[in-house]
Amino acid sequence: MTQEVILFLSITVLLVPILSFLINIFFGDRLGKLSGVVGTSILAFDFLIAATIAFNKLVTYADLHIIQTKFEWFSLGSFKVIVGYGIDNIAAIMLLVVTLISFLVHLFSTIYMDGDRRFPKFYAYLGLFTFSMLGIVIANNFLMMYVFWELVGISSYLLIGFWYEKNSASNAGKKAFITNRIGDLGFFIGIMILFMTYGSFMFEDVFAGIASGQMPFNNPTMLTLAGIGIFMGAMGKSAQFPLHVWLPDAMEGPTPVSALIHAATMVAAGVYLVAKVFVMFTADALSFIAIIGTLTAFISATIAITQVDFKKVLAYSTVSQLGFMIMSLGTGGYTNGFFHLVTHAWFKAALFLAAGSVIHAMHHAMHHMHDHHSDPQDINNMGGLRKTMPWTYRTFLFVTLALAGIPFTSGFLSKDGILAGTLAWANLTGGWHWIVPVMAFSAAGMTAFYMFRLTIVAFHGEPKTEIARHTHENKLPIVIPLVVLSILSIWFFYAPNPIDATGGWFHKMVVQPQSAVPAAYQWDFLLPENGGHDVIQAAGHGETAQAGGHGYLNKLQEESHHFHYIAMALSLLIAGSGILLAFLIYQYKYISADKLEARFKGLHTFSLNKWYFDELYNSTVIAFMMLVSKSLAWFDGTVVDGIVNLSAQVTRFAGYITGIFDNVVIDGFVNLVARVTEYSGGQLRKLQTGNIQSYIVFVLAGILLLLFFFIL
Amino acid sequence: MTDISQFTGELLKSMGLFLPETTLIITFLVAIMADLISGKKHFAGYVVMAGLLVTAFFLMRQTGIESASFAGLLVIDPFGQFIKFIVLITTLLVIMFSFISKELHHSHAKLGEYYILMTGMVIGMFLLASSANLIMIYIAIETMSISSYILAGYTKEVKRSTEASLKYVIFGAVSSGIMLYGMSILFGLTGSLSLLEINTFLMNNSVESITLLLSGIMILAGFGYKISAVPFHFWTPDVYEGSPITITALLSVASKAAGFAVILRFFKVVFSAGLGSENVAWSIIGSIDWHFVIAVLAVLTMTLGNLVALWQTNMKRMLAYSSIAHAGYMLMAVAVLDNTGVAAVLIYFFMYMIMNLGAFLVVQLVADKLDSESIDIFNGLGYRSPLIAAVFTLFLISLTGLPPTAGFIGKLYVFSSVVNAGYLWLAVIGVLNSVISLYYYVRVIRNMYLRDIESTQPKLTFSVSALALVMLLAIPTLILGLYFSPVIEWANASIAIFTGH
Amino acid sequence: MDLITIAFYFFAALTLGFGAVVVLSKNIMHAAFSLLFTFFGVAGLYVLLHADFLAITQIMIYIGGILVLIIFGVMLTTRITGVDVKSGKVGIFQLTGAIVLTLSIALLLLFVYTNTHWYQPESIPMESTAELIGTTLLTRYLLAFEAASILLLVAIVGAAFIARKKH
Amino acid sequence: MNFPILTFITFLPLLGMLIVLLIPSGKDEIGQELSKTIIRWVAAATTFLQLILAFVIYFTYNTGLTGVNDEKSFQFVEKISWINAHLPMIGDIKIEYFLGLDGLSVPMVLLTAIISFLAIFPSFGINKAVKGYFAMYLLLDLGMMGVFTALDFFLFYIFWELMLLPMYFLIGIWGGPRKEYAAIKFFIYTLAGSVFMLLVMIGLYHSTGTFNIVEMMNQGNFLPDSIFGGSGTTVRYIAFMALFIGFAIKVPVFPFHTWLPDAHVEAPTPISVILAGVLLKMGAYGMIRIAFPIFPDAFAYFQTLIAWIGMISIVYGAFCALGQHKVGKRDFKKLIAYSSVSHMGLVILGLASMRPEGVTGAIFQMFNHGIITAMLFMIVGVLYDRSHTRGLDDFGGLAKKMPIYTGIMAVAFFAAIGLPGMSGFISEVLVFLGAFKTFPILTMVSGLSIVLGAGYMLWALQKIFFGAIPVRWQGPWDPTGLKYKTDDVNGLELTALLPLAAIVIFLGVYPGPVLDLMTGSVSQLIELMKPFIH
Amino acid sequence: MEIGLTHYLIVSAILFALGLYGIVSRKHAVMVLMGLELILNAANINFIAFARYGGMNIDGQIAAIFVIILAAAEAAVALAILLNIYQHFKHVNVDEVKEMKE
Repeated sequence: MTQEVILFLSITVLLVPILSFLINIFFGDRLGKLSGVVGTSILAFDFLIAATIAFNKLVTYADLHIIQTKFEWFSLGSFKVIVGYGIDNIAAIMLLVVTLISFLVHLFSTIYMDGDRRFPKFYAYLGLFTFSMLGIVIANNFLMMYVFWELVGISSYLLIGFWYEKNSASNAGKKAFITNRIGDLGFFIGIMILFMTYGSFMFEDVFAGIASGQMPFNNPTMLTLAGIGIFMGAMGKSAQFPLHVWLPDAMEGPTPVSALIHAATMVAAGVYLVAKVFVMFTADALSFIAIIGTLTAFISATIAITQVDFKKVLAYSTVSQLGFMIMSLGTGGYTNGFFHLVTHAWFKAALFLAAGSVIHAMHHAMHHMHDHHSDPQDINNMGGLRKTMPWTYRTFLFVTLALAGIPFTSGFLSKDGILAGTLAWANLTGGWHWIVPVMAFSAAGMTAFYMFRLTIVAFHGEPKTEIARHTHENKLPIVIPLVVLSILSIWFFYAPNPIDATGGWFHKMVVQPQSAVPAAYQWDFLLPENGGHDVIQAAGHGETAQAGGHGYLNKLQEESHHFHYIAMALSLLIAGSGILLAFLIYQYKYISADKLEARFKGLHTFSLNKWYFDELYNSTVIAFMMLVSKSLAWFDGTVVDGIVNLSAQVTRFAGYITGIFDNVVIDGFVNLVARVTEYSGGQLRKLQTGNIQSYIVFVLAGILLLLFFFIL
Repeated sequence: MTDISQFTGELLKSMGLFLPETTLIITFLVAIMADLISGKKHFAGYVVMAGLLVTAFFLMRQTGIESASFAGLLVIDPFGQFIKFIVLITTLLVIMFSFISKELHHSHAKLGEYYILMTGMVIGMFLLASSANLIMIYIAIETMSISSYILAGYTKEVKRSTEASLKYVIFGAVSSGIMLYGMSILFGLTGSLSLLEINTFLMNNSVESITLLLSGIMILAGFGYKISAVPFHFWTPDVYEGSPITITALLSVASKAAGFAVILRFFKVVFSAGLGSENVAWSIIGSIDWHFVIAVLAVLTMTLGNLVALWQTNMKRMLAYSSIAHAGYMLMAVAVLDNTGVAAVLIYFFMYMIMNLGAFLVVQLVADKLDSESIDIFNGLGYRSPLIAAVFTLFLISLTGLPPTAGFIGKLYVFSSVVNAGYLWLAVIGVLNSVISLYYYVRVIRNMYLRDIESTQPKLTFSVSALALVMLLAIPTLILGLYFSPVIEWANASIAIFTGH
Repeated sequence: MDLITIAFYFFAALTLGFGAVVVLSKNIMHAAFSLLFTFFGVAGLYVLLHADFLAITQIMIYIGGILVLIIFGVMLTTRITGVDVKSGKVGIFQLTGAIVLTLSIALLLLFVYTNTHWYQPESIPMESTAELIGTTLLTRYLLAFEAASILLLVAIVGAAFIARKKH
Repeated sequence: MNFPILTFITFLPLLGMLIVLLIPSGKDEIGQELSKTIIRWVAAATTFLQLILAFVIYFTYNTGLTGVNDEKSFQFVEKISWINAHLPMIGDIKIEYFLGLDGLSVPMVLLTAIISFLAIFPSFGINKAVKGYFAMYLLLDLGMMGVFTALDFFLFYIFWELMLLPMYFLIGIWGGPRKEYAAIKFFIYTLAGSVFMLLVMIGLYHSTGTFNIVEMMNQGNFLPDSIFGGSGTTVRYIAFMALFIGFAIKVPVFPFHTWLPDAHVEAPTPISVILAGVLLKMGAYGMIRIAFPIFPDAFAYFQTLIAWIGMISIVYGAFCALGQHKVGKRDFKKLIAYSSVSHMGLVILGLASMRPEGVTGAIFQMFNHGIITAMLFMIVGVLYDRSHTRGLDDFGGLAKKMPIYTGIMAVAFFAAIGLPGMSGFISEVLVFLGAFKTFPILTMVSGLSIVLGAGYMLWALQKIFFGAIPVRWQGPWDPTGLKYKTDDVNGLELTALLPLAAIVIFLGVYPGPVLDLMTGSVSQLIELMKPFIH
Repeated sequence: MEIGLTHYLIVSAILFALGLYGIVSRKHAVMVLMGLELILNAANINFIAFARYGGMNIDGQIAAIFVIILAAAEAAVALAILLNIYQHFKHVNVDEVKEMKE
């Protein structure tokens, strides 16, 4: 299959979902139920195309860095806006991830969303989302990336606020969109800095420009700033530390939406962007990214521990895992980061779909029991679902293991790789950098703890409420996606050796590109090993990259290889103790949760209220914005216009004293000058006393004044 | 002793040049006779109209002549001719207004004296427009004033009218008294009454500037009274409100035109050392900066006229103040004291004549129909008589000076001459004044259209002759706004003020 | 002092004295009559200024014509029966304004008159000016003469019209 | 081009107006109704013809020619000497009837034709003094078209002032409760600005001897000792500032904008559409046609100040719009008015940057803002016709009741936020990219408007379309007796809204057709300004 | 000392001032007319004085003649109007005749 055919296919893979969007928007009402089938089949077809592209790229064109093309979107006379699209290894893999999960979610929603009044609209919005996500995947320039970035934002707004009757849903949608927009603002500023210096949006031109040593405003800190700006876009989308507040609220949307968007694809877009432009980040930018990633991972892990809502726990776990991926990229673990992204996509989607099936079951049970007020998502109402929903339980258990990072699962491979990477990174950089691995390991431990807390409380033990007792397994279209995704979480798909992933095809395919930033501003340990055989895969020029063998790219890889086993032992130990703790507290109740809660009262409420971030933001940033806008609007309404009304009062007061007004119909005259003229006119008219002799006196006075005026 | 035969030859030549005025005098006398013999109300009016038309004919034949006559008392030149045409046209129109004015019908059986006195006034204006001798100016102003005192008080039975004439007579007499005293001082200084000789005297020997300034300002008081410039304007609002509306129209245009003519001639002939009339700028002799004096007068007149007009509730009084403001705009052009200024005054005057007479005519028609002159009677006029309202809007917009109308061209030329002479501060004040003026003109439009929309009151219908007269004035206001080169060419041709060299 | 200066001071005193009476006296009739003497004073001054024809015209027209007119005006417009023949003064504000203004104008004029050197070429006075006036009137000032006649006609027509009772 | 297309497109409305005035208003009920419909259709036909002419111009316009400051490369030129009197005494006068188009004015002519044709449909709702309304409407159209086609300063000034009076009547007679105040405020503000423009025009006339804008542009024509001769003199700076303020009042920019919210709130819907759609562009167009090219040195001197004004307008407008839901009676039109202030501030920033992308972005933003705001106001009009209130609190949950309407509204709202796929995005991006090079910090601060824009637009969207339907509109009959027809958008409104939505989306995806129009002229303008900008 | 031009000018100045004062300070309309006559006489004295001392040209005297004529005409018309006012207001006090004012 020639390159042209691949490029043609990649355009079709992009446009096919738009077809589903258009069909469902315009003919949705007529299709009704059928729109689900149409949507799912379109997505299946799309997945097939994506598979062929991925297969061809990874196999026949493995050595070619990127197959890409560019075309002119519009021209401004002297300057042409060039955009384009291309497939490189990580794009190919992402294509697979996005299309497969989207297809599975489409399948899942045929049942889950069944009976909803705006069923066709839901599929339309899913189609729009997939289209914009694929746009991000195949874009090879900043402008198109930004365009689809915003389109993804708007489709997530539409999907979160799908049940807009509920005010909380549309508020959540609005909150998501605005937080994303703040991130996009940073992203756009980053693009502006780069465009201004390198005059083009194309990645290859920008990277070539950086490689040639040309700095924005010719000082390197501006390149770091541009990097951080671009990263802000990722922070917005992937819900990193300061901008993470919208993801938990996004749970207002239907669960398949959460599964597709807020677990696997959209949130991963941020990580994908960082991976795509990894070569432009300077050392400081990378360490900034690392810190943000670690903080996110740690904070959201602590919050996830105390959540009671089934989906909220998963949401915070997603934020935490994203923190892991960003941290890994920040600490130079490019391949591990991306690897974790892919593996996380599968099992997190599975977790959410499982949650969906549980909630769906709870709904049916509540309908059955005519109890409409209890919350189907609250885990305290569940329990004992192991017996009533066997298949959901089994898949849920397996993917929880993967998430916790237990061997023989893909999660273990990727998380272990990251942890090893952080240890190596900290070792090489030293000093305060050790915080990162400490936080990483404790976050990993907490992940294991809260996942198993969830499984035990929800599935094990006796059903806590009648509703839980009446739940029963769902139909096939819900169970199949669960099974497929859990299978994909087996380690076997990524590397033969369950312990060490470096041998697998994944690590061969996803090779860390050589950073374009001049050596002076890079981490030295990321510099290519001049000793070892030259494996550099120069960014962007498409030279062939020799299959890895066991040569290390740079000192960091060498170091992380040393730390591999230590990291593995440590992570197993911590994960195991996390799981043990969870069983002790919830399964066998040796340590009563309430006493623990009481002892760490402060910490517990602090974590329960999501570290008061929402309140913090509301009281600071949003309150400040509202205050400024209210005062400016008041200022404009009263002061700028008010100069008129204010002075009108003053002059009217003076006016009334000096005599009855002419019935000035347009009283509030428009500006100060107008009022002054009106007022002075009032004074001048009093000269006209009507008495002829006073006239003559004034004339004589006039003559004298003129005379003196000109004599002196 | 001048030799008698040489004198008679010169007299005959002068008489030849005096033809328009002679026809006027004949019409004056014939009108008196006609009024005695005929019974009809307006017979004298028709006679006078005929007389005026004949005068126009003779005036036409005088184009291009530039010479002194009657031993320097009178000067026949294109400038005088232009002003005389304006006076003629205004008087003809005012006579037509009087035919359809209800106000005059109520007052008297026969309007004989009305038309006779109007002819007297026209004679006075003609003389003033072309007199080049101090005493001749005084006599011309007196003729004009006396006839207008009486015309102002013509509707005797109306209290307001008599009060107007009393104020007018006292104010007029005092002003001309002061002017005369100023003239006597100037005569003392230069030893001659003729403007040309005064000029030659001032050119050759230097004179105390204080005395010259004193006499100049006192004379300016007399002229200022005629064009109602501030601070000599006090009579205008009361007299315009009191006297019949046709006379107000006549006063606001014709007597102002004569006033401006004498000011321009006085300053050009007496104070400018310009050799001929070809070079544009007049170099002013003597140490007094007359530019600044007139500029101050212009600013005072414009600003007071516009500011006080904001407060008026009576339509005639508002138009009085608006005419003061327009006098101010024209004074701006006079203050520049050069050829472009003169041209600007002439052009502005022609446009002012059309739009001002149009506005007065509409007010007359509406006031006659609704028996009141307050601004509020115009409420809902837009819907009660669409044509008259539309035409009145056109006149008001033209008075404000908005583009597609003649008023804009007038203002354009005045500002152009002021800017060209470098008086930017004066132009800015003028421009601000026209923004202020927008407010009280648009207030009338607002009453007409924005009030009492689709009003239920009965539709107002006007006689065909009234409508024809209105259109006669409305069409040029619009046409001249777009195609105005004939007026400019005529104005340019009549720049030449005879300075006797 | 020779005769001329005495005569000058006599006539000047006459004019100014009676002029003050005209202006200041309460009774309108006293004012009217004192106006007579003022005009006489002025006529006298004319004679001293070798304007003999002028003096006669002054006496004939001013005293004969205008003064009579004014007296008629006074009598017609004040009710004989009413005691109030006097003419009251105007408000204080206006009065003070008037005094201040007139004094300042007077001072200004005096200042101006005293220190401007006027156009005074040497020339010998002529005896009778009547003949010279006559000829110039009808030669150089012919037009002014005729214009004055028209003015008088207009004045007569106007005054007659205004004064006529409604018929 | 022998067929005088520009004279036709400009004076067609005059013809339409005369026809409208001549149509007798019927005697009885049916007669009046009949005459009203005839008047409406005559007006529609005139503006439709105008639209066809605009498209003919669009298709025959040759994008190669530049035209900003060399007369030969202007297109559709019609030049007849109008007043040409040789006056020896006062200096001769030369005014030409000079019409022509170049890259800067073709998009504006197109926009005017589209907007004035589409604004006819909401005008069918007016039935008070219909003849007067459409006469004034067509006169306004004449004024607007004239401004964009005139190249003689005198002719430009006549058209500029010509549209003042009809606008005064349109707001004053058919407006809302405080219409008189809004109308007189509009009139005084604009006149005050344009009056200084008159002085500068006269000054320019005296220093170059002609009213021809194009000739005024090259310094060669300035007479040596004339008022505005030379470069960098304070008099030139004052003149530039006078012109800039005159045009800034129309744009409107921060300190002079207080008339816009009043005018918009009080004006009837179709007039708000025209006011926002076209009138605001005349200010910006005036700047690029007259103020900048004739006084390039003054522009360079004030460049940072203009950028600052642009930035302040953007942020101030956005904050005021955001503040609407706290202050005042939360009027929907006031919110859109303030958003217009913010969007037009973007245009000013783009022009201030004087870079290819910046200026092209600014002109494209003028075009897009015209279309998008016209759509927004029509949407408000649709709501207002049904419920006679514009307060945002009176609505809710309309998405369920009016699905098609919600669809169109979504396109308009997202375009206003500057969502990719809509034309607003491209012009916003271009302006920011252009402005970033010359004013990096200012552009970053202006970027805030993207976030705030999302804030107030989504808030308004949610207030009207999502959430629960307020009790008041629950039933078919609302208790206050006001029949709240919640039937979806009817045919008439659709014919107005759909074309606009189509333009917005089409230009969003492929902006080529409109962008290519202006690129030639923009580069010429920048070439003209480059030597002065350090 | 010998009577010169300035003496006459002083007399005319004083007379002029008296006339002005007369006009402005008295209520009775006829009084105003008298004041007016004084002003005109002052002007005449000026004219004739300048004629005599300014090179004996006759113009001054002719001007004086015309002033006298015009004064007569003016007085006639003023008195006619005064009568008219008297019929309406039954008095001629100038400061009470102010129906029309702002």
